[in-house]
Amino acid sequence: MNNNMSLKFDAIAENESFARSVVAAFCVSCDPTVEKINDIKTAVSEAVTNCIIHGYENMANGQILIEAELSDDLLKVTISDNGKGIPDVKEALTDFYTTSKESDERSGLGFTIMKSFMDSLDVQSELGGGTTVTMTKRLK
Amino acid sequence: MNNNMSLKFDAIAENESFARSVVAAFCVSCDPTVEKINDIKTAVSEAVTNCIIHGYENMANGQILIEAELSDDLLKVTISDNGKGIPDVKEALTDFYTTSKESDERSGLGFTIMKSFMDSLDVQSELGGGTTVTMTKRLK
Amino acid sequence: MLISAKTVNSTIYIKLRGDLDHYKASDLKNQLNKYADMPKIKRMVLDMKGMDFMDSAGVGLIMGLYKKLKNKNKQLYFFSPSPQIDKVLRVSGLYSIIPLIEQEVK
Amino acid sequence: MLISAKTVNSTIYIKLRGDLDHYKASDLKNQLNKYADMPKIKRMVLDMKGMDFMDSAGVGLIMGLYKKLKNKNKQLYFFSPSPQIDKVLRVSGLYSIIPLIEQEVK
Ligand SMILES: Nc1ncnc2c1ncn2[C@@H]1O[C@H](COP(=O)(O)OP(=O)(O)O)[C@@H](O)[C@H]1O
Ligand SMILES: Nc1ncnc2c1ncn2[C@@H]1O[C@H](COP(=O)(O)OP(=O)(O)O)[C@@H](O)[C@H]1O
Repeated sequence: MNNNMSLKFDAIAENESFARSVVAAFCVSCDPTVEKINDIKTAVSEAVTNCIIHGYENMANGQILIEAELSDDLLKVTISDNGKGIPDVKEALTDFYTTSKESDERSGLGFTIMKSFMDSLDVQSELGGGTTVTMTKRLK
Repeated sequence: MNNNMSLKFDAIAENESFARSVVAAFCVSCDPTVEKINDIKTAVSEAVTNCIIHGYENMANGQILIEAELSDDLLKVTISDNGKGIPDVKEALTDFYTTSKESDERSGLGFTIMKSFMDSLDVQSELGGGTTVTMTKRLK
Repeated sequence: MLISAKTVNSTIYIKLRGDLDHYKASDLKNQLNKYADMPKIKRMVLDMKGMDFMDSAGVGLIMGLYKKLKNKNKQLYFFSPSPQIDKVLRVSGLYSIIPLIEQEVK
Repeated sequence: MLISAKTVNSTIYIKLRGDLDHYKASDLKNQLNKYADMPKIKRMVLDMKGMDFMDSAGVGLIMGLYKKLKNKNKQLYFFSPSPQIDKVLRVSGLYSIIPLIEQEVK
């Protein structure tokens, strides 16, 4: 089964659960296991939260774009913002690395979770231009 | 609460349930009653099905666009295709009117249901250009 | 659209489940037609208790089924539609030709 | 993020419900901090049975809670995480400082 969707929505924290449930609902047609659906929800939640708090620094006027593609039971999902971008992507991908203040209680594990819950993770970023996270997962 | 989203997806029948659950999930932040959520799901399902079977005549290469806006607990949702369009919108809105063959068992009640399940319905269409259905519903 | 059927005397009780939209309708139509053709059957009851959702594709399917049954002098009934489905059935006017029955069959 | 709490001797059992993401975290943090500050409490158990989802925002929140409790010589425990949450806790390494307990408290 081949299928495509793209979803654009306001970068507000209320939409974190909306975004992950849309991607999960999109995958349902491939009849994945509950575990795979939960892995995808978790990874999408991390990427979307990062756009909101890091990309747009909690300013409410940004938009997030999710593009998803199913082809032969392989999910490819990209999550992008037009926010401030990441100065050093390699550093950002390090376990426990975070630029948030301690009081915000970010764990620095967002990318770690995306990596371990999905089959592949790619991060493209441009300072001042935005960040695009691409992840794939085989559903069957 | 103000919120915006737009969703584009392949015009295939498998996506009918996906589309209505996305719009329902989008409304959840306003905490509407189950009845209102079901009204919205029903109306969205009718409009999306129409794009697939009438707008694109079941050809798999079309796309459907859903735009939704929540402002002060009012939902505005537009559903559009770039399909063949409706020659006479007034006629199409008539109860039981359908251009489908009898064997397809369309009831001609899609627009009737959209009208009675939502607060307002507007249909814009251009022959060869496509159809846009706009509906509103007060959630609180 | 899972389905299960049970015959009591000459009445067939059909339990529907899940969502009934245009995507699901054609499969279900074929299944229901088989039951409608069974010679011993005089009445068909659509038990909708397990159904989560139905739109006008369901109305079209049920109209077709009603006509098929009527041609053979068989009668169709609804049982236990959810509020969402009840509203679709009401708006579509189906209740005026297909009655709702009250009692459950175990 | 509904929450309910129950104290047995000097252990407080906190039942969490629903989803714990960045959006829900700040509310929950305030509630949990109140319990952590209660002088009579020596141990806190997070009963996750009713939780549907947690991401790394939950890990950050739990780390903060752990540190706060540790400063007061109090210990934190997990009870009954779902497979999804268990995986997040494993990947994050939280189990090495916060043990999982087995028995349920009625
Ligand atoms: N979309 C983004 N835009 C800008 N910076 C980002 C984005 N995503 C991640 N980052 C940067 O990468 C760092 C690591 O991200 P992550 O592993 O998810 O941890 P955390 O979100 O807990 O800080 C963040 O602290 C931030 O500096
Ligand atoms: N998106 C669309 N594109 C083209 N024609 C449409 C579209 N939506 C509706 N129509 C036309 O309007 C008629 C009535 O629609 P409706 O009330 O939903 O009934 P039904 O779908 O059962 O035919 C359809 O039969 C079709 O001719």
